[in-house]
Parts: sequence; C-alpha cells; structure tokens
Amino acid sequence: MFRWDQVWYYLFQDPNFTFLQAAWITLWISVVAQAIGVVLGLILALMRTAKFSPFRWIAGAYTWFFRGSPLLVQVLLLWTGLPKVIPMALLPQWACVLIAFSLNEGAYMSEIIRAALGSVDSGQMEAAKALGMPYGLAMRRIIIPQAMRVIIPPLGNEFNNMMKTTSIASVIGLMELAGTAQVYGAQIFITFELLIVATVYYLLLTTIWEFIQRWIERRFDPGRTNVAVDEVMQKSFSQRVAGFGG
Amino acid sequence: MFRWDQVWYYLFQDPNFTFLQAAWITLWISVVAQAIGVVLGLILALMRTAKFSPFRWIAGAYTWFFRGSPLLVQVLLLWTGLPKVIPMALLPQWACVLIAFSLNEGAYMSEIIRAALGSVDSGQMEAAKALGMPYGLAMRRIIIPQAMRVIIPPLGNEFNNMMKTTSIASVIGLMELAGTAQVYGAQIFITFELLIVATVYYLLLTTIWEFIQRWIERRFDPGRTNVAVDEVMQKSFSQRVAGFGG
Amino acid sequence: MTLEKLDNSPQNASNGPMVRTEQLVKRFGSNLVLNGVDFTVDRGQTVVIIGPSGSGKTTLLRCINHLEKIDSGRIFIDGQMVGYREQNGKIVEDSEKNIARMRAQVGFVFQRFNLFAHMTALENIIEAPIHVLRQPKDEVIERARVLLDKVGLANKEDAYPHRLSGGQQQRVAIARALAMNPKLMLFDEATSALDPELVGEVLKVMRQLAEEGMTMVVVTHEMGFARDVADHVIFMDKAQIVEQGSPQQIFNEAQNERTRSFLSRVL
Amino acid sequence: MTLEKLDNSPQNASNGPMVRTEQLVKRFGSNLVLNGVDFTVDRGQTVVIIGPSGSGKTTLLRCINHLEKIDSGRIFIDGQMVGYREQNGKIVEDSEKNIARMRAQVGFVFQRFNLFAHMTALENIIEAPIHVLRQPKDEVIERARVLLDKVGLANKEDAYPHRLSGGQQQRVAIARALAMNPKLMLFDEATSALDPELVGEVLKVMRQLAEEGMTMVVVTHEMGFARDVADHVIFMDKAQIVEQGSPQQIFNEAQNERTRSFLSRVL
Amino acid sequence: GNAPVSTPSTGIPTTKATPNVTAPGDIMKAGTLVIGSDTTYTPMEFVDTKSSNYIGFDVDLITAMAAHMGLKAEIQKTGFDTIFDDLRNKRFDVVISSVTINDDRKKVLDFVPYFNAGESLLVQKGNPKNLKSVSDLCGLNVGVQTGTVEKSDLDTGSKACKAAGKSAINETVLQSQTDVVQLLATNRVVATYQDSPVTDYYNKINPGQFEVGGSVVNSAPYGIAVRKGDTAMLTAMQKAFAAVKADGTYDNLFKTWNFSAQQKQS
Ligand SMILES: Nc1ncnc2c1ncn2[C@@H]1O[C@H](COP(=O)(O)OP(=O)(O)OP(=O)(O)O)[C@@H](O)[C@H]1O
Ligand SMILES: Nc1ncnc2c1ncn2[C@@H]1O[C@H](COP(=O)(O)OP(=O)(O)OP(=O)(O)O)[C@@H](O)[C@H]1O
Ligand SMILES: [Mg+2]
Ligand SMILES: [Mg+2]
Repeated sequence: MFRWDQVWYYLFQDPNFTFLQAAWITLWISVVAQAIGVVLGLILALMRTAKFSPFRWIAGAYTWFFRGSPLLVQVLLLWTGLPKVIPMALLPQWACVLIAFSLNEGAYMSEIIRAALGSVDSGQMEAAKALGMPYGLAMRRIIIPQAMRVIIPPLGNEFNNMMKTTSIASVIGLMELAGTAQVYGAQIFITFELLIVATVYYLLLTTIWEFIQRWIERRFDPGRTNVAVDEVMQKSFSQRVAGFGG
Repeated sequence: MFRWDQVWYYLFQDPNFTFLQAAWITLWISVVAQAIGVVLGLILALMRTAKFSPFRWIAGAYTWFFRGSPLLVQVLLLWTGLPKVIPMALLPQWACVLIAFSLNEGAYMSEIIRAALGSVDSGQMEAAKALGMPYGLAMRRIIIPQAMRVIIPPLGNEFNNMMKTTSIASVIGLMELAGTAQVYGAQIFITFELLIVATVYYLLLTTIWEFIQRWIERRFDPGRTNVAVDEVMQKSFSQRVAGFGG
Repeated sequence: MTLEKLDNSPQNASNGPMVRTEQLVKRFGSNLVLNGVDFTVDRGQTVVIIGPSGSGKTTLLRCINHLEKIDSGRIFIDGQMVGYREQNGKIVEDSEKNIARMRAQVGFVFQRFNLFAHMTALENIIEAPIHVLRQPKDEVIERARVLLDKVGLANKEDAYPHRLSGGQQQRVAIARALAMNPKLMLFDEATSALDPELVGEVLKVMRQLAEEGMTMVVVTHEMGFARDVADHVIFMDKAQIVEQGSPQQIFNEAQNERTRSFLSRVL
Repeated sequence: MTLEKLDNSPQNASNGPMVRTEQLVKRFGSNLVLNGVDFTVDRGQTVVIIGPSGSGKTTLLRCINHLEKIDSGRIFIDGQMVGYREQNGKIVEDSEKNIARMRAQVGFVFQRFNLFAHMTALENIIEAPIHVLRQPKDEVIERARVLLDKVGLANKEDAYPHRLSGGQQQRVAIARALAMNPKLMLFDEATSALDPELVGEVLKVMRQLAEEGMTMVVVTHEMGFARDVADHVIFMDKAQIVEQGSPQQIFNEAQNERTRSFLSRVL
Repeated sequence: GNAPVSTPSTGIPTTKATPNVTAPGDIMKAGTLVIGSDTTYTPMEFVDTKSSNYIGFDVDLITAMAAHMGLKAEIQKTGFDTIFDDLRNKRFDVVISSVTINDDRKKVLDFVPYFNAGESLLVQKGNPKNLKSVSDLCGLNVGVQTGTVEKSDLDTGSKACKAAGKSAINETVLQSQTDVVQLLATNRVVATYQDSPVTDYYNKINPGQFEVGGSVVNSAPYGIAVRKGDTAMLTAMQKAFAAVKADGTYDNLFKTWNFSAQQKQS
C-alpha cells in the first residue's frame, strides 16, 4: 500500500510548495557551508605546511577531531552542549547547522586542497620565485589558480555529499528536505512516501550540480597545468585502453 | 547539568560493554560494506570504460542514482520499499544496511578507481601489451597494483566516512554506536551524554584506521609508480616551499 | 588469459624476410601519418629509420606490432599477417589472443622505458616469461640474471625503476624484451630521453645485439650509431619513405634534397 | 607583497664583476655538492659551465639566485651580497622582500621551461613586470610583443604552453625572463629537454643575447655552442671547479686529466 | 557507584497465566508474538540500561497478554517513522508503541485501546510564565515530537492564536522525545508538550527541575495496532487484553509504573 497519491500531491499539487521550500533550505545551507569550508580548508592547508610548528599542530588536531567524529555530534555540541556551558549562547538552528557544517567541511577541504597544492609542479613555484615573486603573490597568482583544476572534482563530490548530509539538520528541527519528509509524513505514516519526494528533489539538485561542475571544470582548464598532471589527466583511461585491438 | 558520571560509567564501568558491542557492529558493517564496495567499484569502473555501450550506460545510471540520492532512502527502499513490492523479501536489518551501504559505496568507489586507473601512465599498459599480455592479465598484474597507490588515500577517506555514516542504520533499529546512544539515552534523557561516549569510540576507530591507512600506503609504495605521478606525489608541497628562504 | 605452449624458439623461422609491409596507410583523424609505406627487413639485419619529427617513424614501429590499428595495407612478420586475418574473403581484426601471441614474439623498447614501476629490475624481466609464456619460474630467473649481466646490471636486480638512472632503466627494458626470446626487436628512440653521457651504455648493448645477429628495427637520432651499425638506413619524411640504402649511400651520397637538408641539420 | 619602485634599469651598475662567489659550500645532507667554489663573471661576459652529471652545475646556478640556501661562503651580484646580510657582525638570512627584489634582477631559464601552465605566452611574459615591478600594463604588453617577436614567436602570443613545442616554450621562457630587464641571465641546460631539431632555435636566441652584451651564465651540454659563444668556460667535477679558461684553452689544450676524459666522451 | 538511575522494577506478571486465549494459527505454531516498538519512549517502552532488556508499561502489558496466548513476547526495536509500514510488511505481528488512536490511523489500522494518555505541558519550575494550556502558548517557543497528536494540537492551537489576532506558536519539532526535553533544559523553549506519562516520568526521575503546567487534557486512548482486516489477530488481542484486566495484572502495572487510575482504559 504505497501512497502514490501523496507522492503526486507533494510533487505537483502542493499549494504551499512545502518541498520546494525545503529544497531551498538544503541548497542555501549547502552553498554557504561549502563556501566557508573552502576558505577554511585553504587556511588549514597552508597552516599544515607552515614552518611555525604550533600552526601545524593546531591544524592537525582540528582535522583529526572534525574528520574523526560524526557531524551529528558536532551539530549537537553547538545546539545542546554549548548552552550547557554558556547558558546565553543559544544559537538558532540555522546557525548551529551552518557553523558545524562549515567547520567540518573545512577539515575535509583542507586535505583536498593540500593534495591539490602538492600536485602543482614544483617548477611553477620555482619559476615564480625566480621572477622575484614573494610567497604570497606566487600562491595567489600562480599556484592556487593551477591547483583549482585538481580541486574541483573532489570539491564537486564534497558538495554533492553536503546536499544530502544536510538531512542531519533535521535532528535539531531544521526543516530541510529529509526533515520535512519526516515531519509531514509522521502524522499519517507516509514518511517513506515523502522521502521518495525528497529523493526526487535531491536527484534534481545533484544532477544540476553535476552539470555546473562540468562547466566549472572546463572553465578552469584553459591552458592545462603542468606536464606531469597533464599526462595523468589528459589521456583518460578509456581513451587509452580503447586502442587495444581484439 | 551534564551527566559526566554517565559518560564515565559507559566508558569504563559498564559491565555489559554496551558501547564496545555497538562499536563492533559499526566496525564489521563498515569493513564488509567497504570491501564489497571496492569490488563493485572496480567492476563499475571497468564497465564505464568498456567498448560495449550498454555497459557504460548501466554503470553511468547506477552511479547517478546512488550518488544522487541519500543513503537513508536507499536503506529504507530495501527495508520498507522492497517488501511492498515483493511481500516475501523481508531482509533482516543487517542485510538491508549491508546491501545499501555496499551498493552506495560501489558508486563512490567507481569514481575513485576510474580516476586512479587513469592516473597510471599509459606507457605501462603499452609495455604490457608489447610483451604479449592480454588485457585482463595486464590489468591484474600491472595496472591495478599501480593504481592501488592512488586509490588508497581516498579509499581511506571513504572508510573513515563509512564508519560514521553507519549511524544511519539506527533508523531501522540496528544498534550501532549512534543508535545505541539514542536508545540507551532515552531511559533517563541523556542521549547527548551518550553521543559523547559514542564519539569517543568513533574517534578511537578513525584514529586507529588512520594508522592502518598510513601503513598500507607505505606498503603499496615499494617501487613508486610512474614518473608523472611521482613528480606529483613525491615532493610534498611543504618540502618544496620550505626551501623558500626568508 | 595467458598463452600456453608458445614456441618462441628460433627454429620455427621460415625463409622470407622477417618483416614486410605492403602499402601501409595510417591516419589519425584527417592527419595522414603513413602514406603507403612498403618496406622489408631481412633476417639478422639492423634497419635504422631516421627522419624529422612527425614524419611517422614511431607510428610505423607501433603498427608493426599492432599497438596502432592500420587503415589499409598489410604487415607480415615472419610470413604471418599481423593484427588481421582473412575470414570469408574479408579482412577482420584478429582475436586478442592471437595478437598477444604475435606480440610476445616481438620485443619493443620505448623511448620512455616504461618499466613496470611497482616491480624490481628482476621482477620486470621475469614477469612476461612466467605469466605469458608460462615458463618455470626458476629457469626464467636464471635466464634473467644472465641477461642482467649481459646489459651490465648484475648488481641491480633488486632495484626499483625509480632508483635507476635513465640509462640503467633502458638497459633493463632491453633485457626485459630479450627475456621473451623475440625474433625481432623494435627500438623507438631508445636513447633520446637519456642524458648525453648515458647514451653510450645503451648504444653499446644495442650494438652487441646487432653483432649477435638479432633482427632489429631502430628509430634513432644518433647518426653515429646509424652509420656504424645499420645494414640499411631508411629516411622518412611526411608520412613516406623518401630514400633508403646502405649507410654509405644515405649519409654520403644522398640523392634526395629533403634527405640532404635533414642531414645537414642534424649531423 | 610586491616590490615597488624597483630600479631594473642598467644605469645603476657599479664597476666590479657582475657575479662573484667566495668559497661557496653547499651540502645536501651529508652529500657535499659545492666544495669551496670561487668564480667571477665579468659584465657582458658569457660564462659556460660544463661537467659530468652530478658535478654541481645546477646547484651552483640555483645558489646564485638563492633558490638554494648555502652552507658557507658568500655570493655577490653587482656588489651586493645575495640571500644574506650582516647584522651585528653576524650573517643572517635576508628578508623575503630583499631576496625577491634581488631575484627580480636576475633571469633564470630552467631546463624544463616551467612556463605558467594556466597563462598564454603573452600572459606569462607580462605577469611579473605587472605584479612584481608594478609597471603599467600597456607598456608591459607592448614590450612583451617586441620580445616575442625577437624570439621568433610573434604569432603565438595567445597560445597556452601545452600547445607549444618544447623549443617554443623555452623561447617564451627566455622572453619572460628578459621582460624583467635583468642584469644577469642564468641558463640551466636550456636545451637538454628538447628534440635535437629544436635545439638550434633556442641556441640562436641565446647567441643573439650574448652578442647584445647580456651577462650570462650558461650550463650546457652543447659543446658546439660553448666553443662558439663562451667568453670563458668552466669545467666542474665532483663539487669543484677543476679547470677554467677560454674555449680554446679548455677544448683544445685542457691540462687536467678529468677534463680531457670528460671531453673525449662528449665531443 | 555510578550505575544508571534506577527505574521501577519491571512489572512482568507474577501470575503465571494459563493460556486461555487462542492466537492465529501461524503464530501459535511459531510460539512467539513479535512486537514492533520504538523503544525510545520512556516510561512506556525503553531499554533497561542495567539488563539491556526492553521494559516499560507497554512491554510489560504485551508480555502478559502474550502469556495468556501461551506465547513468548519478542520486542523488535524499530523507528517510529516506518513502524506501520513494517507492520503491514509483516515484519511483526502487532505494534505497541504508545500509538494514539485517531481517525486517520483508524482508516488504515485496527486498534485495541489499552491506555488513556492525556497531554500535558512541561515548564520551568515555578511556571514563571504561568502556562496552563495550549492557548497560553501564542507567540512562544514550544518543543514537541514529530508525528505526535501534540504536534497536531499545537498546529490547531497556533491557528487559533492567529485567528485571535495573536502571534502563532513557534514550534520546534524534533524526532526524539529525549531531544525535545533537552530544549527545555537549555531554555530554547518555554514549554514542551507531550503525553502525560512522559511528563510525569521525567519529573519523577529529575525531581525539582521542571513541573507540569496546568492539567492533563485531551485524554485520548493509546492502542495496540494490528493489520487492517486481520480479525483473528484483533479478536485475540481484545480477548488477551480482557484477560489481563480480569486477572489483576493491568491494575498491578498501574501501581508499578505509578500512573494515576484515571488513565485506565475502561
Ligand atoms: N595518438 C595520436 N593521435 C593523433 N595524432 C597522432 C598520434 N600519434 C601521433 N600522431 C601524429 O602523427 C604524426 C606522426 O607522429 P610520429 O610520432 O609517428 O612521428 P615521429 O616520426 O615518431 O616523430 P618524433 O621524431 O617526434 O618522435 C604526427 O603528426 C603526430 O602528431
Ligand atoms: N634537492 C636535492 N636534494 C638532495 N640532493 C640533491 C638535490 N639536488 C641535487 N642533489 C645532489 O647534488 C649533486 C649535484 O647535483 P646537480 O643537479 O647540481 O648536478 P648537475 O651538475 O647539475 O648534474 P646534471 O648534469 O645531471 O644536471 C648530485 O649528487 C645530486 O644528487
Ligand atoms: Mg617518435
Ligand atoms: Mg643539472
């Protein structure tokens, strides 16, 4: 007894656009948290290569904690834990979710950015130095733009995941897609049906994102990066094994 | 009013080893699902480079669905959805979780493996072919062993994530770490405290895994792979910018 | 899928030329890379191919062992058609198994060595004899050590490729090809990725092979080597063989304007 | 952090040598790579450094513009100490800003070109003049076009590096260095990653620079070039300068046994 | 030591009931009654952290009823979201999980009413805002659990507020009752609204922290749910329930779990 009528209603007939609104919440939280996560990740990645060892330790411990513990706990630490310590610190739901997601994403992005910076041929930094560029300028003008090409595919994965992970926000009552399905479904026991509705929206969001990602990838690939990365990236495996005759 | 006593009790005094048992469930589900996911991912990755286009489409659609929809929904599709279609198909909790996690992980691993296979220098396949190796033998003896080196770091990330994601299993009543915290916390309203206990176990598991991963990485790195990848990997960014004087 | 009972011994040689191509045509998209190439390599000969960059030298070598498919024409190695077979009067691509079997009898040495990066020098050499020819491991190891000695690397059997210099890697690559007991060796600019000082040691090994009577096709920019070692020199330009003959004929008495202008630039 | 008002014009030249090193010592771990090297490059001279692989040639060049720190000794460019300064009688490493300022006056051409992969040929050339020297964009572009023309690539300004041949990339790299109006150019095997046929076009540009009076230090394996263009040839081996003098002295009348044996191998 | 807070000893019937109710044949054969329950709802169904057994009023009741059918009771923990799908999919035979009977639910399931739960407000000690009923909650932050009748009642009350020209009730809707109570502990809400047994139980194990605001309202029955149209099972459950009432077990459970007699199902 699957309530197709309910699926149909919430997809196409709902005058309140309940799920459209929920998708909007999912989307903006994901976008903002991902953006902050990228910036944080860059800072952490640079800290981990710093000469000043306390920077390295702080960045290391940060990454250890945020990658090692569940995001749910991180959200609840802000939502339930923080007010237990500082009674006045009653962050609203969206703030708890946004902060926890951003901090968490920063830890994951730092690993990605670190690997990407490392993949830029060392000759590029040397050439920049030899032309008299100070470290900061060389990073900004030469290294980071080239690292972008390697960052974008895993960043795309992260963002894809992020949109689905926002479902954790429903634990503290934020009505994104999964939470909406649960709250609207629980009254008459059609949670499963409404999760299917939510899934349609998720698939829509992730599919659109896939196209955007492809487009960004092409944009950051004008004059491909160094030869080493080129050889790795350029010839896709399919191209190469396709040549195998018979 | 944070119940430290309860945290302490469940960490060190609990004669039933409740959380230790829960950690064990988290662990074995993660390990088995990850293992199946790797095998599936390899098959899908090879399908996506196949000459036979229906293989490519199937693999593409599979990846699209499993990466685009929330894992929670995938679990519920097996738990609640499947018996609605086939009344006899009452899979037990562990089976639903294991199947859904494995299928999902397969989709993510296929992307990782595809990229890794593509990163093995094309000259390696050429050399294998020139020595008279058929495709399968060349893959097995030459390409896959070298791709392992590139696969292991993101695979490590996946497994790290997997352990925390098993919390989704609690939705259908499987008592892994997060579910245990919820159920045991309900008696005297200390879910938050018990999530902290669960977090300690998660951190333990992820930290141990980090060490194992490092060890595996070193094992798969005896005669580093091709020059291109070498240049990318070998000189870490830190080493290289460390040389920057003043 | 491995190939059992492959007879790689020299006894099954017939009497015609070792390699013969007929009107070989190869395109990459609209780019005509081999425009009707006919040539012949006799048994025991060393044929050197020279020519400007992009003239199709590498592509020709790669077609010979079917690393590239051809668009028309035919290639025979030891009298056997390469990569294709006749079926009901039509020419169709050969089976993967047959192509692999043919390749196992032809050694190919690449410009960039392409040693298996995850295997030591010795493991690189024994891999194909054990897994393709199914020869007993002990015997293969023994023969591999002899070959390593021959190329002057007896003490490097446990080194991984990245620990070897370019010249050493290339010599291991040659030993790896020789371990299959090939009837024919193809060299594609085997020394051009090497530091000038390392070139000599590789050329020495190649020279020795030629003296021992191996049939070889060598693409190279080392004119000194071509002059000394080649039985026959082929000059290619713009997808065609422009001129061929003895080293004396090509280097000292070239007839064709393009040959002369090329040689004036590289000698 | 950029460097404003950098005077890169030739007027501020003093009268001593352009480069002078005193007892330069450089170690990598326990490996002694430069063992007390003293040498001098006079204004307008082209000094060519030759020597076997691993003798320290690259390291010497890299020390000159402080891409490597040195263990002891001193380096002066145009009378100024490089990379270090005296402070309360002790020698300390110079500030990042001062080091960058010094490097901006020295052009370095790498063996592997190292063009910025995400920028066109023109963008590669104008990047540092605009962002390091803070020169007006219009002027810089104009000058960059003149330089591209000079190295024979006027029609390639919009090409990305991966669309250029090795020889073309190297010429863009030279133009990029020249766009900074350097007082000194350092070349590290600028042609050794190139196909033989492409070497000539890069050497031609270097030869022209030498004729125009640029002060140059050139590490190369091209003995022909060394003989023709060098004012002074330095032979290095095992971390030391073994012999130096005019090309005539080195190539025809070498005194040292190691020099003679090296030259016999590469000539 | 630090053993978990003691809970009432389980009220599993002392009278070894002789089987006097016939269950449907397939279940008789299996010998066990499989019961679905979301065991995170103290004191009705939850885990005894000392023994790791499922306990609570509902658990004790259904165990006693099963005994009357000569069956062993086996609780299967499940999420509340999918609990009726799971029942219809025959993952269990019946559901006892503090399910409030309402018209929507009666359309798809059959119920045996067994308990009259009311709804009550939990508020800060001393009831500083003097909250006595839903109509006092206009414009205030209130916590409530997903899928409960209290959630519907707050929605209705919120509309009434707006109709009266006041601000709507600002609901925070969470999936677990434990989390809902935490909202009050961290002052995120001024009141939480839940079934009266839960309110009472919380006050009992955390004396002096909160108090009940106003009185219990809207008594509505909890029901044991069986699949729609499964008359054999429905009849068996009705008979078993009558049996536990008749032999005094039902009354004993009210004493064990300290509920007021008002909440008995007549
Ligand atoms: N895989 C390929 N796809 C498309 N074009 C190719 C491919 N391989 C070679 N070509 C083109 O075919 C032509 C001949 O190339 P080939 O490598 O055979 O020349 P070559 O004589 O070996 O030159 P070199 O001396 O530079 O190695 C060139 O124009 C080249 O760009
Ligand atoms: N970054 C480094 N770390 C450790 N050792 C180094 C490093 N760079 C160079 N060396 C070592 O220093 C020595 C001199 O190297 P250098 O590159 O200066 O030689 P070279 O004369 O330029 O040789 P080649 O002709 O091969 O370029 C070598 O033994 C080399 O292995
Ligand atoms: Mg070639
Ligand atoms: Mg060097």
